Amino acid sequence: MDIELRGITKRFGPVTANEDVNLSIRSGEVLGLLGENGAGKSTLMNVLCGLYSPTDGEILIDGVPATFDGPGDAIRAGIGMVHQHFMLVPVFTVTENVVLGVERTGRFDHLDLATARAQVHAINDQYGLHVDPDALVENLPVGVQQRVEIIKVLFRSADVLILDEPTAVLTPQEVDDFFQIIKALRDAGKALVFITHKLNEILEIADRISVIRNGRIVGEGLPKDLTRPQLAEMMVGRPVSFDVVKKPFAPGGTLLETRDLTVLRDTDEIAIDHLNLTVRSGEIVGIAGVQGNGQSALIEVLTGLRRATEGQVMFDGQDITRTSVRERHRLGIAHIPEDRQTVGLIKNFTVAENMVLDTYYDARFSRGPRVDWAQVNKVSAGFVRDFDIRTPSVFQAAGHLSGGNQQKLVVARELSRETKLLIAGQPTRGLDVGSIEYIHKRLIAARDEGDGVLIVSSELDEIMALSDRILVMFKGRIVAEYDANAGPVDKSAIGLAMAGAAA
Amino acid sequence: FTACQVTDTGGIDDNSFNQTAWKGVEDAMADFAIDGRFLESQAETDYEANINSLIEGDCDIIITVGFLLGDATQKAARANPDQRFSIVDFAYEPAIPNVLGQVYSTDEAAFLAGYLAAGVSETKILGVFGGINIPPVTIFMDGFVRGVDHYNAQKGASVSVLGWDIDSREGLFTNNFESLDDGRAFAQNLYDEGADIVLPVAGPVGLGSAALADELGTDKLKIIGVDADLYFTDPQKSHVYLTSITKRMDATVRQVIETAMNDTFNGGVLVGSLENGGVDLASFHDLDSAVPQEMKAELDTIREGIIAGTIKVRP
Amino acid sequence: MTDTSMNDLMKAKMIGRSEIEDLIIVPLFAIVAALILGALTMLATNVDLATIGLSYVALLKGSVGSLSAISETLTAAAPLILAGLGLALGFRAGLFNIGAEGQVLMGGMAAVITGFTFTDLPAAILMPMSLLAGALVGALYASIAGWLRVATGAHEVISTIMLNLIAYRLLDYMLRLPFIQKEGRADPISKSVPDAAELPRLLAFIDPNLRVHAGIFLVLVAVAVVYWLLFRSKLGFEFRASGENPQAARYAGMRSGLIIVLAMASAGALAGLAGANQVLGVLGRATPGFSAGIGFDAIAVALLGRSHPIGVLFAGLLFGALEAGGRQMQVDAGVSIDLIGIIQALIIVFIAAPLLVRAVFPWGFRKGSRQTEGGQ
Amino acid sequence: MTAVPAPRIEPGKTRHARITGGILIGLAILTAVVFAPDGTGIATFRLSRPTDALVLPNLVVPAVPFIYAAAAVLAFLGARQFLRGGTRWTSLSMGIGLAVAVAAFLVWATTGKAFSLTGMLQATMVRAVPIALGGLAGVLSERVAVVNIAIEGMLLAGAFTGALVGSLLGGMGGLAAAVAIGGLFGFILAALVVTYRMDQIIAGVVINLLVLGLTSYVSSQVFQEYRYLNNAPVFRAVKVPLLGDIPILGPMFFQQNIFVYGALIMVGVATYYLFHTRMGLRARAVGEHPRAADTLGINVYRTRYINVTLAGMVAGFGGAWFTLGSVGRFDEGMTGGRGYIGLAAMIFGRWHPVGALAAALVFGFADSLQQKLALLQTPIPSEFLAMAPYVATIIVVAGLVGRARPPAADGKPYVKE
Ligand SMILES: Nc1ncnc2c1ncn2[C@@H]1O[C@H](COP(=O)(O)OP(=O)(O)OP(=O)(O)O)[C@@H](O)[C@H]1O
Ligand SMILES: Nc1ncnc2c1ncn2[C@@H]1O[C@H](COP(=O)(O)OP(=O)(O)OP(=O)(O)O)[C@@H](O)[C@H]1O
Ligand SMILES: [Mg+2]
Ligand SMILES: [Mg+2]
Repeated sequence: MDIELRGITKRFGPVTANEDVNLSIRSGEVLGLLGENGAGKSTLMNVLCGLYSPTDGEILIDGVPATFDGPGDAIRAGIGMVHQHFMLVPVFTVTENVVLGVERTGRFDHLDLATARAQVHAINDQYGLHVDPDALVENLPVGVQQRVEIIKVLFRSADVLILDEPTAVLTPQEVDDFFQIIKALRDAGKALVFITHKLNEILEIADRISVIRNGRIVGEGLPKDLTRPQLAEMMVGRPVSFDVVKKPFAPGGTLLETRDLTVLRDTDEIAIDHLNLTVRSGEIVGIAGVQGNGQSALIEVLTGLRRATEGQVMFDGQDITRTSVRERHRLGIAHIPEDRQTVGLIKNFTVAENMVLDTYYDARFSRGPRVDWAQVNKVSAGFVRDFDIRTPSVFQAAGHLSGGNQQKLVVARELSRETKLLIAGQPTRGLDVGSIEYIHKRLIAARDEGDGVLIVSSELDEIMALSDRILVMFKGRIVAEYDANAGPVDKSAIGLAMAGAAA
Repeated sequence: FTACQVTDTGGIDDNSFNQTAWKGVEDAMADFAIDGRFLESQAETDYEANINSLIEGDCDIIITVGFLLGDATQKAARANPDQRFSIVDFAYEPAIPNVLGQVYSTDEAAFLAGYLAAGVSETKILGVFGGINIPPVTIFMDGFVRGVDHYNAQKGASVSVLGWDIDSREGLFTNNFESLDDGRAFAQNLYDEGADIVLPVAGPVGLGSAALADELGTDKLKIIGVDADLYFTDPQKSHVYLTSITKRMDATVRQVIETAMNDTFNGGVLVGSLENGGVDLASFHDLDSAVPQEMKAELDTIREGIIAGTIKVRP
Repeated sequence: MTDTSMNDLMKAKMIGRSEIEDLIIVPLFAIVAALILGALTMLATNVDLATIGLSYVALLKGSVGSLSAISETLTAAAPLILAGLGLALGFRAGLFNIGAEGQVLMGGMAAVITGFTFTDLPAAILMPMSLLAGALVGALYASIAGWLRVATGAHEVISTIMLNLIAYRLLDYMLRLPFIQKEGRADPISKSVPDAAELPRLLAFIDPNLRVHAGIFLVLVAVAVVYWLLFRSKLGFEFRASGENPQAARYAGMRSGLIIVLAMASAGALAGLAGANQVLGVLGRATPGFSAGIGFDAIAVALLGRSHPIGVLFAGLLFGALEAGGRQMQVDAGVSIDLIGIIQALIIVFIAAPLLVRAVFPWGFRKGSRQTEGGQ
Repeated sequence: MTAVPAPRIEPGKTRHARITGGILIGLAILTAVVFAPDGTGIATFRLSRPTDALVLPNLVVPAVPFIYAAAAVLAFLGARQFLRGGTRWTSLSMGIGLAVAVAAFLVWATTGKAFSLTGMLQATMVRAVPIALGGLAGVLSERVAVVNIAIEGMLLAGAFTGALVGSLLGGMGGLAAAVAIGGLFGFILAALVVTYRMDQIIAGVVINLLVLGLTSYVSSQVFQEYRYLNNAPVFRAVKVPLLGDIPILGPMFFQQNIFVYGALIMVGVATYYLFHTRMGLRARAVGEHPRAADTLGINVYRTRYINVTLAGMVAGFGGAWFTLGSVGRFDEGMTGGRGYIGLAAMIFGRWHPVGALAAALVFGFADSLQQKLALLQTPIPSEFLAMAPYVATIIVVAGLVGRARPPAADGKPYVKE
């Protein structure tokens, strides 16, 4: 089955997510769709799978124009999508998730799960997926959940599979397995669309590549004709240097130290297991690891958002294991949270209010029980200017700023305090290249001024580019450590460690 | 001339208490060609406000209905000495010059009802429950229990009454004058414990008990009505009422309005009793055949005894 | 950037057309629509046009048409505003507290007990002390739900509903305790508070039937304090932050648990004051139904006032006026006061669903939502 | 890397079992100390009425031995929980323990007296009906993630319409109208929250206010004058042949009116619907992860409309119980907060129809128990007994008996695109 997108345009109010996109998808072929964050990849595919209706343009299936009035139509037409954020019901079993929407029933609308279970087994066998049809999805690791998503699509006998950033949540080893599955699907005659912004992956798996920028297709070609720098330039719109400029490494004394730190998740499982690490001032420590290995819990316990069950956290020679979030802020720990837009700021609050969200109590901004709003507004206006945040006024609701400016607001707030240690979770997730450069510059500046910096990121490239020291976390422990200043670090070794090979 | 009335929370259409009192105003409206108005109290907090809005509204007499309005009426009467008030079920001690209290020796009629019920009951167990534990309610229960005692003493029987302990003054109370559902549940409870005649002293709540009796059949459960003759005010369920203990608030209210109209109004107390017809036992209507002739004769004798003072309904 | 651009950044936003629509036109339309629908309801129940007219005239007359009408309006509004302020405070802090009714009951009981226990104290001490007792006990009762939420995650909607039901039973129980029950009565009713504990009636010198009492000063003070607390104080900033986005508040180092308990306690204190206001200013003692649904009506008042102290003030006055006017309506036109309940509910429907008002009265608004939303 | 010692962590489940154990032991002590009566009293429970087909002898319980035995059982259960911390049996032990404690309490209260146990259980079922139906309505709408505070209003609307239409067209007509009006308010709730995106709790509160206002208004404005409009026939109890003659259970389950049978059937049907049908699977998916359902071609809005309307119909049926199933006459605000208790029953019952029914029976039991105790004149104030189920609800919601998990998207509006 071949699909042709012609002149697709999609607007959300004033935002144009896709403009005049032409694309063809053919059976027995993997089409790689490359583009940076916010380029419009997901939107385009959501149009294709019927979730959005295009503002303009048409979709041809085997040369026949098709209109989708909802995802059901697209599914019936043989188009299935594995979404960037999984669309699985956690409390359902694999089989229930798979049949949802295309259930077979007996009398009185009775669900026939037995037949479905047999079909899941068959799909398992055909593509080597190994998924237990009766497992509850919430108990499955992400890698398996992804396979459930694929089974879902295959169960609907889709001929076209759209995979939106499927590798973002996988370890390098899981990626290899995953590519095997893709190849098996391709060889079975399916048409595949593989979305990513990772250059190596696309070069490895795609049969054909299209690059999308600002909602438009800006380049197409075959992998053998394209190089990494070329692709990067197409994607970003200008030559990209993959280098980072830092001052020579001159670490100071130990700033942060954990001793046998153990932390439980809300479910009583162990998230961090007797973990020991140190961060010195003037160094950037990067923590690599696949999501779900305790990185978020580590950040939470270091910033005081979660209690340690056992062990100690020392900061600047002081035991802060039981110290509150507020007190840690006062001691000089700054935190740029992973999920900045939802936990870093309050969308209905003004820019000024957000600017003092964790400093309003400080003598600069308050008089006794009262907040000195005049002072807050004045200082905020200064920060807005210094950090180049684009807003008409400090009274603008933060939610009305663009995504990038919201991020800058959080960074401005955290960096404008007196800090000794900067903890940043996924510091560049969801950012465009300009903002990424900006944030990287700021992080390095902090290190060069003598602050300790702890970065947790699932982007291995980012960790490798910034860190002085790289720690790999697996199942709540540090399983490997690399000194980046001692010479080049072997990326595949890190990958293996992330998958637990060193443990 | 305008007569105004403030009801208690049961509502003007309760088929018993408030409705009987309002009937007095309606009768006066018909007989003397006057205006009548009423204001329903939704909650106890409305009493004072309601009385005040009637004071605003040029009423020649304001009749408040119910013991619970006693304090609010007193307050209003003190503040407005020129306004005439009358209150049902409350007597002030000492009397207030511009308030005429209407009280009833309900226990006299309830005594008869107790004697009757004790004689008619087959299970020899009777049930009674009240709305709120206040004198105008418990006076029914007192009279009823003493009537049963009288029967037991006379006949050497041992009929028992569930739901009211005359000495500890504790018993079954719904704590409201509104919930019909409570009326059904309380009657069911008493029926489960063997009672075959139930006396609900809670205004409209009793209609719920009547619904149960209707469903079970009068051979299993009979109801004794209060305030009005429920045979007439609750015509759909009329057959379940063995009798009613009537409290002729309609008559006293009409009478009070009349005194106010011809300027013979005086503060004080107006007492309704068996003697003056202010309270009485209604006829047996449909259940007449359930009451032996002998019992009817005995009731007549007791009635005369009470009026003559030879039978004491109060110790 | 220059200094002038700094000043631009700090220039407060002008009130735009869309704010005016939200703050004035929507509520106005809501009231008009509710009155029209109320009239239709009357028509549907066989009330003739003349009586409908008469009843709306009576509504106006009974709410603002005379000194005594205004007095009644203020008397009815005071507890609604007090409890409404408490609820608004809770809503701002992200707590949907249905428990004002129970807090009113507990606060009122505390005020009564304090009042009749310390009869020897002079008014200058006894009255504030009784009010304080009401506020304190209301706060304590409310903080149970707050604490449960913090310690166990129990949702406050359910726990406050349960606490209301518990409060009713507790009240019935307490009113029969020999030490509380009025002498010589067997029904649940408390002793009366002495004059020294009562909130004095303000206009009794003109006419003893004018019930408006010193509680309205309490209301004004409460409005000002809540305004200051919410929008000027550090604590209020924390309330609002954790109400808007509890996660972000926690990340910013605010102690969410403490904030929830404090917010619940403040809400309970205000509801407790509403109870104290009733027993000390209006009733003089406690009876089983003395709360008369204030706690539930106050939910509506807080929603109508959009959880803003000034909004709550006006919403409470509106509800008070409707209540006072409704009584007049029943006296003059014979239309049941229950109509007021319908009108109140309809007003809130229209206010809480602006999309609906726009659908019903499209001509009241600028065309197209794009302009209003993408304005700045 | 050096070997690390196994973590000394007390997992939540053990902690939970300890707490349960502690409570049980506390109950044991309470039972032994407070309830153990001083004499050699006998508690008599009447099991059947003289009119029953199968007349059972009275259940006569010697109080002192029984209460000490109960205390012993409680102590055993508690000690076992405390020491073993058996995770699987924690809830069961708690349930058995509470039942034993209640039995001991009953024996204590009845010592030297007698009451009809069968009557109490029959009343339990009757009192549970509106709560169970309210809870079921809650389950149906919260399973599609619409919080339904409006159950109270729907019950009231059902009660009112049942009385009005029942008076004109007879019981069946009234019942049908009550179901329809409940469905209408369900539909209105769905429209307000789904289409007009009103806050779900506000929408519920508003519907409650509106229904209260409308029904009170009409009843005082119209019913007062036209009495015949508020005088509906009551559905009588129908005894199921044979089953109705089973001692104790017969009167409880098989000598009841159509509302009891209806509630039992609806709970069964709803369980089948939610967990064994295609529609139910889709409904639950919409409640857990609406976006996922949407991407699979399930119409989230329509599913919500349908289920919330169904919930309204169930509540409307439950509302008719107040008039057509009980007293035949509507009375202002006669549902008296039973809708809110239904909501609690839903949570108590963990968003499961059978759970909601079980929880409703607990509330119904407490209700009928309280009435019996008022007759028995126990030293414990009846108000405290009346409070007991509410306190129990708080304890349950607070997670002592294990944290219930609502549908993941509960209360959240779903915005397409
Ligand atoms: N529902 C929406 N409403 C408004 N704007 C939207 C919506 N969805 C996407 N956009 C905007 O459309 C643009 C393209 O978004 P899209 O999600 O397609 O990007 P993407 O290429 O998939 O990025 P990523 O790599 O981060 O997933 C972005 O600017 C985004 O902000
Ligand atoms: N809901 C909204 N209401 C009003 N204005 C908005 C709203 N959302 C976005 N805007 C405005 O629209 C403009 C475009 O937003 P958009 O998110 O597309 O920015 P952007 O170009 O992607 O910026 P960045 O690179 O910083 O992310 C911004 O100036 C923002 O202020
Ligand atoms: Mg995307
Ligand atoms: Mg009424």
